[in-house]
Amino acid sequence: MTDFRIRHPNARVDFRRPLSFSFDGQVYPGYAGDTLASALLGNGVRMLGRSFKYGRPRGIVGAGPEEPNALVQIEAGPLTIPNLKATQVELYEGLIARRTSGWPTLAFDLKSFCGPLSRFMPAGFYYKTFQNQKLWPYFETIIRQAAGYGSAPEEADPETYDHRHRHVQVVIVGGGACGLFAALDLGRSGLNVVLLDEQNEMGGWLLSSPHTSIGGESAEAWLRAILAELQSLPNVAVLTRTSAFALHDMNLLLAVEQLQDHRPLAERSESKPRQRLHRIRADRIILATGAIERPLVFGNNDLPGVLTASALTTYLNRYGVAVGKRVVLQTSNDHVYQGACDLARMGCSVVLADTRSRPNTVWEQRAHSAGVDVRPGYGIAAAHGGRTTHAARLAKLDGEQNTVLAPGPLIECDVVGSSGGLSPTVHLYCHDGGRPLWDESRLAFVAPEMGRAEAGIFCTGAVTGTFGLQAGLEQAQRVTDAVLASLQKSATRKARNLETDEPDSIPARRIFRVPDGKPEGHGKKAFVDFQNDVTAADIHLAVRENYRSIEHIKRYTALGFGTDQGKLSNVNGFAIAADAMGKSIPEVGTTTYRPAYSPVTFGTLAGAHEGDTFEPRRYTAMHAAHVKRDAVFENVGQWLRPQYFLRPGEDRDAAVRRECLAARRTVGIMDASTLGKIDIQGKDVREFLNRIYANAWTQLAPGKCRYGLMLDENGMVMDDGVTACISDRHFLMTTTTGGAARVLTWLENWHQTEWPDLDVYMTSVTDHWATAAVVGPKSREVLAKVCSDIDFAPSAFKFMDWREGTVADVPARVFRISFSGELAFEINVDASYGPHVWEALLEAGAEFGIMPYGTDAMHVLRAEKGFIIVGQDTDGSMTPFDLDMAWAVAMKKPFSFIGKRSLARSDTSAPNRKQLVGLLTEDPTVVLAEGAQIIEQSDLEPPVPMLGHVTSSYFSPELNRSIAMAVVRDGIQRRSEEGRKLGRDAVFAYADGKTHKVKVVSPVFVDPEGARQNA
Amino acid sequence: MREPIPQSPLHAFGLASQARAVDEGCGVWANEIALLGYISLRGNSADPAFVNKVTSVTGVPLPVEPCSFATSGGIKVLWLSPDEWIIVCGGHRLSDILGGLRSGLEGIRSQIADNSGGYTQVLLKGRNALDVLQHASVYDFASLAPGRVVGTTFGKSSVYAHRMDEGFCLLVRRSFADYIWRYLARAAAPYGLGIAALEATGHAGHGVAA
Amino acid sequence: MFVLFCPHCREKREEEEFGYGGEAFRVRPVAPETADDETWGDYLFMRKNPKGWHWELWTHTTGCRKFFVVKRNTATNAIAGSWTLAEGRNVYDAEGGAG
Amino acid sequence: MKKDYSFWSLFAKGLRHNEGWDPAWRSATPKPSYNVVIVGAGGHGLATAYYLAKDHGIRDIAVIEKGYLGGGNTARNTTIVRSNYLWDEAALLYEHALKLWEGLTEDLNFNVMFSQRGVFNLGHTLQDMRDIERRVNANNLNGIDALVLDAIEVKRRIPILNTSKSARYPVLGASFQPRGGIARHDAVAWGFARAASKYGVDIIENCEVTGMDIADGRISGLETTRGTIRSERVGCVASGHSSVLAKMAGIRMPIESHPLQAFVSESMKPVLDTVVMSNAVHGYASQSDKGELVIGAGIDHATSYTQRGSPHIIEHTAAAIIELFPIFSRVRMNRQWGGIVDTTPDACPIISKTKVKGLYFNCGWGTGGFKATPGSGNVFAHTIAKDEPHPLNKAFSLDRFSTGHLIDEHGAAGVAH
Ligand SMILES: Cc1cc2nc3c(=O)[nH]c(=O)nc-3n(C[C@H](O)[C@H](O)[C@H](O)COP(=O)(O)OP(=O)(O)OC[C@H]3O[C@@H](n4cnc5c(N)ncnc54)[C@H](O)[C@@H]3O)c2cc1C
Ligand SMILES: NC(=O)c1ccc[n+]([C@@H]2O[C@H](COP(=O)([O-])OP(=O)(O)OC[C@H]3O[C@@H](n4cnc5c(N)ncnc54)[C@H](O)[C@@H]3O)[C@@H](O)[C@H]2O)c1
Ligand SMILES: Cc1cc2nc3c(=O)[nH]c(=O)nc-3n(C[C@H](O)[C@H](O)[C@H](O)COP(=O)(O)O)c2cc1C
Ligand SMILES: [Zn+2]
Repeated sequence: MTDFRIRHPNARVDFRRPLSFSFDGQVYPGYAGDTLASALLGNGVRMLGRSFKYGRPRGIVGAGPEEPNALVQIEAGPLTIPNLKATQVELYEGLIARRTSGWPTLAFDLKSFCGPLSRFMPAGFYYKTFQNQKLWPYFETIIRQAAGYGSAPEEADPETYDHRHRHVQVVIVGGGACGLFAALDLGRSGLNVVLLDEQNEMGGWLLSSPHTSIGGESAEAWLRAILAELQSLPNVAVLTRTSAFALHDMNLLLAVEQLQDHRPLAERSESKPRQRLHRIRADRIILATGAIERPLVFGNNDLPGVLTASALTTYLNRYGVAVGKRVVLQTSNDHVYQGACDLARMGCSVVLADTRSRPNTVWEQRAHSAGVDVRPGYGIAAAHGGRTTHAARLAKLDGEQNTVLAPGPLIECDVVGSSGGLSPTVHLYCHDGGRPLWDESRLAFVAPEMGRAEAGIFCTGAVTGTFGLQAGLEQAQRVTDAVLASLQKSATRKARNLETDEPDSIPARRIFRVPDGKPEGHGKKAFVDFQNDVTAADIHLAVRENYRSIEHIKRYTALGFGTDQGKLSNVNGFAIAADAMGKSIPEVGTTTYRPAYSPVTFGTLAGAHEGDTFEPRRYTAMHAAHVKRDAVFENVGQWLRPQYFLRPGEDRDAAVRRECLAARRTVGIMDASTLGKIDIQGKDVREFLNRIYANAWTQLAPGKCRYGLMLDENGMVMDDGVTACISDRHFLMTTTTGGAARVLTWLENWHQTEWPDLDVYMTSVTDHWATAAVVGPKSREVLAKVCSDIDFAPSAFKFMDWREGTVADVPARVFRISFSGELAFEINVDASYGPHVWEALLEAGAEFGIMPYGTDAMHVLRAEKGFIIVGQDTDGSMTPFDLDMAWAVAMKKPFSFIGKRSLARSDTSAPNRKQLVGLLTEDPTVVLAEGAQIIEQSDLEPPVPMLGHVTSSYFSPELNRSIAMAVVRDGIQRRSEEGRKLGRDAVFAYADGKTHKVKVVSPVFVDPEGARQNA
Repeated sequence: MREPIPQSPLHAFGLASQARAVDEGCGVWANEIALLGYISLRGNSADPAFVNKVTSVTGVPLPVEPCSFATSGGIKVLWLSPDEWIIVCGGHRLSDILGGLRSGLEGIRSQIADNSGGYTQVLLKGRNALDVLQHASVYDFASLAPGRVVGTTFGKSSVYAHRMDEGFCLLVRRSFADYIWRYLARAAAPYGLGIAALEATGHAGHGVAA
Repeated sequence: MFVLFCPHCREKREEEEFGYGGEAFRVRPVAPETADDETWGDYLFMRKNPKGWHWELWTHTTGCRKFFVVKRNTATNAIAGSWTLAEGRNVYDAEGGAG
Repeated sequence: MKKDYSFWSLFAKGLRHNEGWDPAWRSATPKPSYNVVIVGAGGHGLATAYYLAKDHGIRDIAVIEKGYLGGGNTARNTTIVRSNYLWDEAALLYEHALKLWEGLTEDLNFNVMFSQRGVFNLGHTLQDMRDIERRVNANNLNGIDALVLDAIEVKRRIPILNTSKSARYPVLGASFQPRGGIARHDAVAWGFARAASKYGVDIIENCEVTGMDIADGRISGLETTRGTIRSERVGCVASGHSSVLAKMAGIRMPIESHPLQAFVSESMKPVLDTVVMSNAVHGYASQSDKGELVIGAGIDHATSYTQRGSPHIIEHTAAAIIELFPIFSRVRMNRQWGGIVDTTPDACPIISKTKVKGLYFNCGWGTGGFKATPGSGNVFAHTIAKDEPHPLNKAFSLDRFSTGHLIDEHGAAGVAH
């Protein structure tokens, strides 16, 4: 193993803190401050994976979020993370990393056999082949196995995540020179500022160019001073390891902060989240996101050992790693010169091919004196090598046209770097609809300095195409002034020296694809997008095939589809496409920039909304009492309701049977607290109810209750419930459990928008009341034991009456209503006393064998009586008439109540609609499936016309046979008497491949006269 | 028959028994202020008769300024909307205030509903109390000044939150209390959560923990 | 994600506090019984759904529970303002029920 | 049609550096007039043109697209294909489409990568299970493959699914349609474009319809950003923009345009070999052949034409996905986007003649029209060619909004996607 380290003092790694880590099972040394990438390169590891399509060896290309190749799997077991970019993984002691491509081994990859066949697998290859639908599944399986990088964990995530909502005056994205400078000025002005950067420390490019001098100071000292001052400002929050991944409407910036991943496993905090999503709503946003250097496109440019020039510089200056000792660089611009000089000074041999025939003379001189061999007018036609790079073949380029004048020398080397110029990091700027502008002089898509100032978005630094440091700092000053002015503030700052040692730059050469003298597609493969194996030839092919919109090119070739989202490749791709079509780059345009700027875990997006806190569970006051009695719970909306109470040795059927019989024979008790309760007061309450409900409310006297049907404006039943008249100006409405919130909003909507003149107010009292339904022939006796101030005599307290009194020493409202058809009372008390009253009722009922029952038994009891459940027996397409509930519709009310008009439409008023009926099977032991379809004949040759379906179906312990409710076309006409006469009362119920003959009957199976509830 | 003993919505967490004096050990201190009286009140704030009557019954000037609340004599009145308030009082004052309002507002457009069983309050204080709220709610709690109340989100549910000098107080619906407490405990975990002993003054803002 | 100004709470709040109520100022026929099926169907289902300025109803669900109106550009998500129902009605009418 | 895409042609062209490939479709400049003009070169519009040419012999057709073809919702959907709808009208229409899907690759000579890996619709409440039972039985009676699975069987088939009883909404079972699956969305648009183009259909991109020439209740042409185009038969297939076109014709539509979002994870090794949808928990996921999880999010409540929605919707969906698949918590979202869906009150499409003679609309597919693409084009072509609905789209006429004959797929069937 060779050591590629250059231990210089400016490096941001701590050479006194060695660490060890492993990659693909091999243990290596590294240092605190390294990334996995820098540590691997420091150990001379070149090949990290294989390419997606052709299995070509691939290594590290970049040094940050732009990295397309070096995707690794970190750790194992529940903590494993797929697809991290090695360039962004901070090294810690004991880190375990593995490759995510290369099968069966990295050295021997099966896909690499495709390499020679690659000419038969151009872009669009799949679409043109595998055209047999029968064989496709087999091909597809093979294709799937070959695709994909890392693997998802196999276990649930033990770590947690959270969100934090921040509201600030200014958020600055990017802690490079420009962002820091802006933060300082704004911080000094006392604004509430958040500055964030995705790297482990602030500084941006300055960390890679520590020798640069600013106002006579070294970049390093300049940085230190600014950071110290920022730390001292209480109004400035500085967040490192925080990646802004999305910018949404109205300046909502989303950023994810890494809190744990950089720590050794043993040092991770159990109580702290792994990652935190900052949702930052800012009055002003400054994007100082910098720029990413794009490589040039040339033959074999994907070999391990071919990097961007700035990555080489970063590895050298920031991490103390000389990726190679013999370096060949090529450039179209000035940016590489500093790095070239640094490499040469650190002892590397450096050849710099400047594609421009006349380079910047100042830089050329500096390069010469540093020992760099500058070759003006040359480019790299192709790199040579296999699992690493051995040489670069230069070519003499035409000064104007991007063509080869003459072949150039083959230069032996162990690393190649290239720079095609800087591509501003305009992603965030474009997320909420902004469009980048093509700046021909800078050969870049840029975000304008004033961004979208009217929306509060400003940009500064390299993101605007301002690539000079001094110019960037001056711009940052301008932009902060503008931001302050827009907030009616002004900067208080002394003039300062921003002079840097940069020479004036000269224009870059407009070159993206370095020619090799051959027609596109004939020479060595030249990659544009490494992760998706998209070559320059693929783009040409797409254009030839008329995929000429840049979006088509993207989608046809997969350009920019990867986890790097084309940070290195997109602009090259756009330019190559433009050349292929003979268009200008702005005519071609860009693809759409979308979140995420850097990928973000689902866990972070979900935050605390998982596990116990995924979504609210709502409990009644008596919940503990039910748990104690072994209730099995059912989700009803957000509520948990006892479904049945299991006694030893019982199954669900037995429990339900026991509970039903108790209610029918002696007494049962049910927690009905979840029903929605809306208190409505005002002198127009009756009128309001008349408009909202289908039935009439004018006559209902205080002390009385009435069942009501609520329709939507389309005439369909949307909710139902019993409403009590407390006084002439005071009613209490109950709603279904799931419908409570919707109904209250519905009422408010009508009141506020349509009838504000009606004197009514409504308030939810659902949570205030705990409700116990005491049901069964013995219920009166049970109540009499716990309530002495209400006269329970049948003549004094009639069905559908309510009374106020004291139950178990607690003030209560007692309603004599029944959802079971039995004599029944619903006791409502302040929920704080719910548990007390519940226990008292159970105690009082003990001598009668009182039993708590759940929703299952409730369903059976109500179905025996033919009572509907909205949402089960109705589905948004049922009118009251379909339910045979004309009695609950008052067509004569003066105001055209909600939904009334719709009932008269031609289809809605048609005679033979689906209608609610009861069903009885021939075999009384057969319980039909809920959801069984009703058909006329038992012949099952599809398509079979369907008449309706079974909505509710149970075994009735009371009748000792099965019963069902169903909606059936023309059902009312088919019921018993009438139906029999017409010979239409027999139909079939179909479910799960079986049919049962059933008789259509009235849905009221028990006590049709209502003797029991009126008892 | 047993004495009726009321149970607060957070009863199951046994907070009272864990309560202790606030110290620097935890960043967040919380507890339930249990079993107070809550009256939902609606009416027309532009009607002086209504405003005066309510003020005279409660002894608290009815807050008509949006998002404000007022306290006096152990009674707290929170503005919820231009025509909606909630009156928080000690349980012992409940029936006389209810009675006073009912008779006083006779004939005046209004609504009075006892909602005492429907709510509870959670007190939240300590140096990281604000952080917890920023984790749980989209509202800009840093800008919530003492004396202000807001209805906003809390996780996937909602609360009315108001700020007092000593911290934040969340008004929570009973059936959501379990969820909200769990959410709060989770959000507070990184800072350390302590169950704060409450001064037993019977004051609406500092009720007795149950 | 929008920030809406609630004209009742008189504060800007995050979208998550609100519920969307669709097109504002839809007119319920005063005498539904005399409206023909088509007119009634129009009222029930037909929507302007403009690409551009849109008058729409919102509720402050977790806040004051009040309905109010917002004028928003559906092509850009820009918001021109929010008003109480009564104020909004005036502005809307002054614009000639535009949108 | 000549089948010029094959292994053989790849080989032959490959030998010549892939230089011999023809344009997949011709880009046309507008002629002054056409027999039929289709507005909107999404999958549905292109399919309409293709079937008009293929089945009805009409070749003088233009498809006009304001952007790039296939760039609307066709480019942005989660590609779920199934036909297990509840109501007969919908089920038969989607089943018609599914049958066409099954032969589409061969028909178009373009691999649309239709992968019949099955679709699960999970049930989390007793009511979900009733609805599933009801829908599956209806499907069976309509000749559509579907079955009800209990939670144990679901777990057996999707081992990574969280079927724990302690989940907030435990999985109680599912419906399963084995013939359902996914397809490569872009390929569908390109395949239809190529096939239509071969029949002589003019595909005109970057051409926005800005007005309609209507007199005496009939249409005679369109104003576009590339000039006037005459035609007496115009079919509008503009999904999210349907109201905008309807307004040009003076027609109101029962449509609201909402953002619907989706996102993909980074590409991973295969972990999920089927399609899983959950209405109750609000998440939908499949894994594409390239390895990324394709996840459908919820609809934004507010209307918008911006092709981007609110992040809290995405956050909610991510939470739902973790609730269903706890192992995806550490997986990362790579890209997120939105489309504009044209929703109707009954969650069913409108394939209809209009009051304007010669003007037809095909819209209202909302969150779930991709699966219908070939079927929709097929019946719409019939409607235009014959000036008369195909029996399968009779029920999807505009007049249902006044008669009240809604086909309410909201109710019981899992609608979305
Ligand atoms: C995120 C998301 C997920 C989805 N998931 C699924 C799914 O899993 N399964 C499923 O079946 N469906 C799904 N859908 C729905 C599906 O995408 C659509 O229903 C379907 O693609 C519609 O196809 P189309 O051809 O009608 O529309 P589009 O593809 O949108 O085509 C309409 C075209 O009309 C053009 N146009 C509009 N106005 C004009 C004009 N004035 N002039 C010229 N051209 C114009 C547009 O530019 C567009 O290209 C999803 C949708 C979205 C947004
Ligand atoms: N040669 C190069 O490769 C190169 C690259 C960039 C900048 N520079 C030079 O550096 C100087 C300073 O430029 P600058 O301040 O504009 O840029 P910079 O590159 O120094 O700083 C930008 C910072 O923004 C951060 N960032 C970008 N997107 C982010 C996101 N979404 N979330 C969080 N952080 C994000 C980056 O991590 C980086 O630290 C200029 O002179 C510029 O030309 C050179
Ligand atoms: C099924 C499907 C899979 C996708 N997979 C990817 C992907 O792997 N990588 C990617 O960058 N985008 C992917 N996209 C998203 C597209 O890049 C793009 O965002 C989407 O088509 C919407 O277009 P727009 O972003 O240009 O508006 C996918 C889209 C769909 C519909
Ligand atoms: Zn409000």
